[in-house]
Amino acid sequence: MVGPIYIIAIALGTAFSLGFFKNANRNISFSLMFLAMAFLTFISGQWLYAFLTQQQETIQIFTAGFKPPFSISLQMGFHEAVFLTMINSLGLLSAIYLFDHLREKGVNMMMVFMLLFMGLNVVVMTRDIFNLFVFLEISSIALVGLIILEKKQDAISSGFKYLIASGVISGILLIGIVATYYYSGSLYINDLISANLSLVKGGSVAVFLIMIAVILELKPFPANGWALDVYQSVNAGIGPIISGGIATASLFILYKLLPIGGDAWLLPIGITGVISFLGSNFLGIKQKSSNRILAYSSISQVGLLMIIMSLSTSLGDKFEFVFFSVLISQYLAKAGLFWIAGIINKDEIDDWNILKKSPGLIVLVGIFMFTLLGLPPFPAFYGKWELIMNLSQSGNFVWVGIILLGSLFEAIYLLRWFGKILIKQDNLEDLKIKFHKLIPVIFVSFAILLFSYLTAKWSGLIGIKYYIPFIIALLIFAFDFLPVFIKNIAAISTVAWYSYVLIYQTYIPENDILRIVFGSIFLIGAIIMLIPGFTFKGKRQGFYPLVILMFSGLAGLIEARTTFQFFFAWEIMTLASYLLIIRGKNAVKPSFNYILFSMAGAFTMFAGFGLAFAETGSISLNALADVLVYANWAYALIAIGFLVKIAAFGVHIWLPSSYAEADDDVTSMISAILIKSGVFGLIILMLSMSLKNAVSPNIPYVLGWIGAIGALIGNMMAIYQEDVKKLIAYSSIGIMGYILFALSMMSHMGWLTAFTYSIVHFLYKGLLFLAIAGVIYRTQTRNIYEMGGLIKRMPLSFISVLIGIITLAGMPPLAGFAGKWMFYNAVIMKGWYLQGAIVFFSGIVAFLYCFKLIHNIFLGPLKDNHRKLKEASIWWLIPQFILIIGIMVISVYPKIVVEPIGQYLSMYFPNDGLVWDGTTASTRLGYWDATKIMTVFAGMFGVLFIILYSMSRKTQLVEQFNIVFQGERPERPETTHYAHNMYAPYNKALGFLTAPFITSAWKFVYESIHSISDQVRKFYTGNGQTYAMHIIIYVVVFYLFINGGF
Amino acid sequence: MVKNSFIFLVLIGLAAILLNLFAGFNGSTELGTIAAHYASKGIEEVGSANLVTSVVVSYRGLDTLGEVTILFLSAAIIGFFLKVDNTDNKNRQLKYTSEILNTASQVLVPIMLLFGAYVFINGHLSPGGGFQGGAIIASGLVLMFIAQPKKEMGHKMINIVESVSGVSFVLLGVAGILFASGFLDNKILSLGKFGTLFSAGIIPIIYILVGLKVGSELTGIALSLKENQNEA
Amino acid sequence: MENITLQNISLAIGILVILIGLWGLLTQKNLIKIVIGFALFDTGIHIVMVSIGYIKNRTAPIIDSAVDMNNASNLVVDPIPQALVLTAIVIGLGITALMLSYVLKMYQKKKSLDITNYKDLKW
Amino acid sequence: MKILYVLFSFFIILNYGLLQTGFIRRITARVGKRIGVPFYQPYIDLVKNYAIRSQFSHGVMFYLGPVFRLSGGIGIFLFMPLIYGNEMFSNFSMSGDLILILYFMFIGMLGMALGAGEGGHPYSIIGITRGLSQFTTIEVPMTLAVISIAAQYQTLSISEIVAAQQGGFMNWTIMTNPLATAAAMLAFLGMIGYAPFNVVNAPQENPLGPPTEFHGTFLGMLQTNRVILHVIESILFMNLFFGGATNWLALIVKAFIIYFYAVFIGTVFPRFRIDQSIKWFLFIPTILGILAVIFIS
Repeated sequence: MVGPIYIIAIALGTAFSLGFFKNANRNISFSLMFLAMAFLTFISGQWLYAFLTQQQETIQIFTAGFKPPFSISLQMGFHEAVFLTMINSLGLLSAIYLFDHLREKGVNMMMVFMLLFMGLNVVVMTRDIFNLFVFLEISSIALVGLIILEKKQDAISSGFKYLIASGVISGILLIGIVATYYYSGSLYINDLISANLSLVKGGSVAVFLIMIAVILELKPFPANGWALDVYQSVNAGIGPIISGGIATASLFILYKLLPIGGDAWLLPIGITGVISFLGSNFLGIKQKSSNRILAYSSISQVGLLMIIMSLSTSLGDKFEFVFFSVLISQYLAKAGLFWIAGIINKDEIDDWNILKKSPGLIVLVGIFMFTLLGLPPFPAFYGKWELIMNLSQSGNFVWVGIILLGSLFEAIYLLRWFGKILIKQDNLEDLKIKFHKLIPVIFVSFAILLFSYLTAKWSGLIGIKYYIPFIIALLIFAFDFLPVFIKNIAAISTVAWYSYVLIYQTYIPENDILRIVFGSIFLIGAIIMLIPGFTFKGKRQGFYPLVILMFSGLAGLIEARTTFQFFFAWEIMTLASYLLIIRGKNAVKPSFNYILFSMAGAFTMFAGFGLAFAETGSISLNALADVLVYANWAYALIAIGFLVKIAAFGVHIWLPSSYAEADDDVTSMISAILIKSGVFGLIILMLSMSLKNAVSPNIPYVLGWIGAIGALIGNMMAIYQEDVKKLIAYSSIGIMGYILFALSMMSHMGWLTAFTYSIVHFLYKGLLFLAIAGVIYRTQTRNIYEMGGLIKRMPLSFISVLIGIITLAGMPPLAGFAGKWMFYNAVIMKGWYLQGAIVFFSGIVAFLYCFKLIHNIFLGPLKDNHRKLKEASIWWLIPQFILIIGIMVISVYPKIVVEPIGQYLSMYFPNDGLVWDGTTASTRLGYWDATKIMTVFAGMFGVLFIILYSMSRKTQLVEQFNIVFQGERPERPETTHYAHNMYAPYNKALGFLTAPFITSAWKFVYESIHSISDQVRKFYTGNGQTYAMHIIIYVVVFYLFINGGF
Repeated sequence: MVKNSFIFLVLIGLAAILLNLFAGFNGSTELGTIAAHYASKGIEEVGSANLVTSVVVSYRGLDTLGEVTILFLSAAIIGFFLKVDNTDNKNRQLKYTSEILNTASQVLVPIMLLFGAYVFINGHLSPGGGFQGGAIIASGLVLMFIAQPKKEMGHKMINIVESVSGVSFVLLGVAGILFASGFLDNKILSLGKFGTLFSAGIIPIIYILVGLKVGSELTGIALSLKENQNEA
Repeated sequence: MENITLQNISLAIGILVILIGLWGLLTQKNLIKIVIGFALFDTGIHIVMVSIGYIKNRTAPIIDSAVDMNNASNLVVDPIPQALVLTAIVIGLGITALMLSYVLKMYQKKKSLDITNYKDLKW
Repeated sequence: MKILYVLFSFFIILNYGLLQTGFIRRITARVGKRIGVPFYQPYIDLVKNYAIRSQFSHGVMFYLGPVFRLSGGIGIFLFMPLIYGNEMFSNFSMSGDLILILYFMFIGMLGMALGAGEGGHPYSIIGITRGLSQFTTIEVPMTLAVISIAAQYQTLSISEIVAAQQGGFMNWTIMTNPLATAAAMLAFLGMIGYAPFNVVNAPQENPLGPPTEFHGTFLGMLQTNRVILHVIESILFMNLFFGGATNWLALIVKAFIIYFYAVFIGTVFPRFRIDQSIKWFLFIPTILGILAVIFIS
């Protein structure tokens, strides 16, 4: 194998000899440099390979033919190999990326580029502290050179700031080194470690100076203004070198020198990391410039890595996994984002929607951002999981909180940015992409995918089958050029196969009712909701992979056996649904709310799982039952995550606009199916925790009230909506309120109600949304007052909506009544009379918007411009009628569904169940015979209809204009048509109930965070002196913090 | 002034830290083990009378390589940064320099160059060495620039010297791996008779290279600065 | 009066120069003066380094007629800090030169030497 | 067999309803210093309306509307036990309990609303929205009262509630749970729909409201429904709060008194606007209902 020493020889030799080519052809000199970089990469790569495959020993390389400590020695071990490979391959890719710049700027810059990486290599390898100083200087000076690659004014001034700052820092480091030499008599790092200077009086200070200098090299918040300015001003090709190369090397220096400081330094470093992570993410919120955002983000990531490093002892053998998964993913993703920023070459993130021109790049940006955010399936996810679990196990709940909060801030700015990319805008100038700039980006993205797979395997947390959906999604993505029709068939058949395997083969034999019910809602529902996809023309790029991912996430929830698998599936599902929603026309802002709330909820859930793990030490879902001490906290935290998903009162504000703006069939998917995931989660949680007495009964009580109020507010809001989709969305909030209420009763009847509601709501909500979607598809408007009289044009849709609202309103004889009836029984048995009354009132309120829905769309006068409308497309109608059949079956013969659920529940709630006698269901309070009622009703109805029809048969149909168009202006219906601002008197009486106080409260929180961040960041004055000042203050304060005085 | 007094306070704090740093300092009386090793074994191991030289060039040769590289870097960056194209070269106006300076420089410059060469050739025997010698040479050239501002001088020559010396330095190092026990190993040549010019292995050669390199690099820097000089 | 040795004095001077340099670096508005401040700061560090290596009444680490090569380890001062300071000086030189060229360029662009005029990027 | 009994009792209820309506119209006329119609006027109207052939319709829902409406009314009748302890006259009450009755009321509302909506007349909807708005708030005290008595008797079956009230005047709900009764009786005013809560169909203000879209047989059906509904609602309240009835006589007397109380109030009070009546129902009756619930729990 080629000795590592040749890295130095080759790099230096090339750099020096480049001088010969000053006036020769620059392609030659470039290719020379490129070859050298490639060779460096090769050397480090082969060492890494050796360490990974054959048990290569760590080796020492001596220079000048003397053994250390008398001469300088280098070391090549596993960690060195990893870091060198990262750094050198980054160098190679950067060389490709910067090809045109370097060529244009000439040989000098190539030398500088070369030497930068040479310096970093030696910094990683050397075991002599002064030598380390020298080569650190080399790379930072080289960076000074690269900063002015393009001689822009701001680049020059920020380069000067950088010179001052790094000068001061290296001065401090130098003093430290000399003093260390004085106290230990050696410069060989191993000697310094064994000398443990911390005991000597001055020696401890010397160590302090070295450590603080290294920490300052890592640009800790707040002593990092200079670094930020550099990041912002440099050419985008240099950014990765700073964040991926220099920062990585500096991390390794810290790792290498940490033993000198000893364990006493772990805590300070951890705290520095926490401050950096939280601080820079917080200040990132307000940023507008893409490079600066990336700067804040990479500094925060370094902070995170410092935290991990400080936990090295407590993480034990997990340390390497956590550290490298986070480090490598941030290194890859940052590089990719910086490079894309360079390709776009627009500093303001508002201008990034130019990417609309090339969807491929958008996908890449997505991959990179979600990698940064540590979302599954990307590597950092596993690392963060282990980190949080470990932190909570060692009882550092504060740190957990801070880390999650910081991650939330990061999510805010990264996802807002992502949203800005997708904002629609006409007359974008088109974007010309140089191919050589594209190569590294693509390479990096593939590296991420590969590495995610490797980490997944390495973590051993999830089985390989969790990756099947991703493979399918990738396949469909690969065949994205096919027309919708084929892809739709593919998607449907995939889901069908999966549901066959999951439900029919797995759970029906196990007779696991809970999973059968929700599995069928998720997957069979998916099949039904995919059918309308056939109406769409064209390709519908990127739709189907996301759909597959979303439903696989849902299936994953069903299958999950450990909290990790559950959380994994949960995040997948959330992410995919977010991306599906954001595809809508004006969906950017709503989907941002959605993902923000979901992330916050996911993080609290995360913390809750951490708590559970801290107590039980197991990540199995069943282990939740054993949580006793932290029970209340864990329960509440986890529950919040689910409450967000079901849009419980207080965290409901994301739902209406997201539903309204999503594509029509997406809306029916998420409203009928996705929202049930929260219900499923709550059921799992309550089954495992609430049944034990560890959880105080107050929490379900509070949940009950939340549910009741949610039901009332949701329905109240619904009746005032003019946007038909919003109307149904608000009604969803109401129904979810019922379900939450029913669940929190923690009684047999209550849960039976919840299950029944979940099924029935799935049926009629899907039905309504599909029918409405069909109508919108034809009328091209969502304003309810611009429709009317459509019963003449689309009778079939009318029938669906009629059945839908009868079920929704819970009128006998249809299935909705079953829910209502059980509800009464449950409430009276439980004794929650007042909450119950509220829920019933809201149930009656529902009647108002039901009527508004059906009347304003289908009855009343037909609008002029709708005279020629056709019935909705068959692809919209088929699923509707499937659902109608479902409703009818349950209405006539509810027993088949309700009885097994009852048996299942009586395992947990043996008392006060439902007793079946033939078709009559009875509790100790009342009884109800759906079948008889249906027959009686049908008979009577038929008789009366026949009478009426026979009596007035030969009638002629009255056209609309046979009666007057009283007081209506067809062209401006909202002015006079009663359908606009329907229920005005109701609003006059009860409007105060629907004041948007929750929304404004959240708005206030959000905006205050922003303004605070805006104020805080003002201390980055942009003056180089101030930054140097910050550094010295940082040193002094840190000294005070460590020694508690001078 | 509030700001300055605050800065003053902070510096006081820093001073306190530094005082703590040397609290345990009471002029050392004995050499540390490593230093002692250098002092006693230095002769037969490296064979250079000037121990500092043996440390700089041999024991810690990698550092030296590094610092040469740093100078090289700065020269390259400055050369790139301050490159002047002929357009703004036209309207340069430079002050007239005095007769005395001109005459003196004509006398002095050759001597300085010669002295510089002497200093780095004898680096292993007497005080001095590559850096010192190179600095002297460079200052000689700087004197020439000052004396005759109008005189144009191309970078080509400088670059060639730089590169040649640098590359051969590296090659010598590699030769160390091939013919002796490690990178930059001194013993590829025999140590020779102690105290003579041709002794101490490759140290004199390296020092000559370093001298040339440092000289040319410093000159290059000075030259680039000079070309930007404009007293209009 | 005993402990006021040569090293201590030079060390104190070194620290003083460091502080003076920093003061200049932090308070002066003129770019050139800032660079000078930095140079002072560097020099101070070098003084400290040298004074650490010094040992009372010993001679330079050069084996010649004055130094018996067999007893060298008891006659000469520590060569290592001198070697280090050599490197350090060169590095400082490089950085200073870079700073000056930056100042030159900044002046050419904005015709101003006041650092407060160079807050192009902030926050 | 069951069917026959049901039809028989339906016949009784229908005739009684018609007579009652006639008498009430006469009484109200007298209060208004008018002569008023003869008590058999409703029969005449009914026959006439069923006899008239309507020559036009507005579409399917125009047919279904009245059918819904009437089947809602008759539905309540069908699931309502009439005579306590008498298998013959307890209809189909074995197939559904109080909840069913409460929710059956919606069907009638919906039918009316749909039918009128199909009429396509912009104004017909005004009356409907008014009706719905008011109806929701009527339900609040009603629901509270029902919960209260259900909790009191621990059952939802009407027959059992009646059974629990047997054995004398003191066992009636009005005595054992006066608050619930008060709340419910105030809600009853709204259900029957005389003043002050009759702005809903408001015969005077918007003469183009729902009823006028229907005529002939349609109108006949609606009238039939109205007649039955009033009686049945009185009977429901009788069962819930006034000890039910053990024979037809008691039933008729009690029902008439309960109904007359609504009429009485209706004739002496002016009319509320919708938002006023909403506020009213959500104020005093609701408070009474909440108190009733609290006292029970």
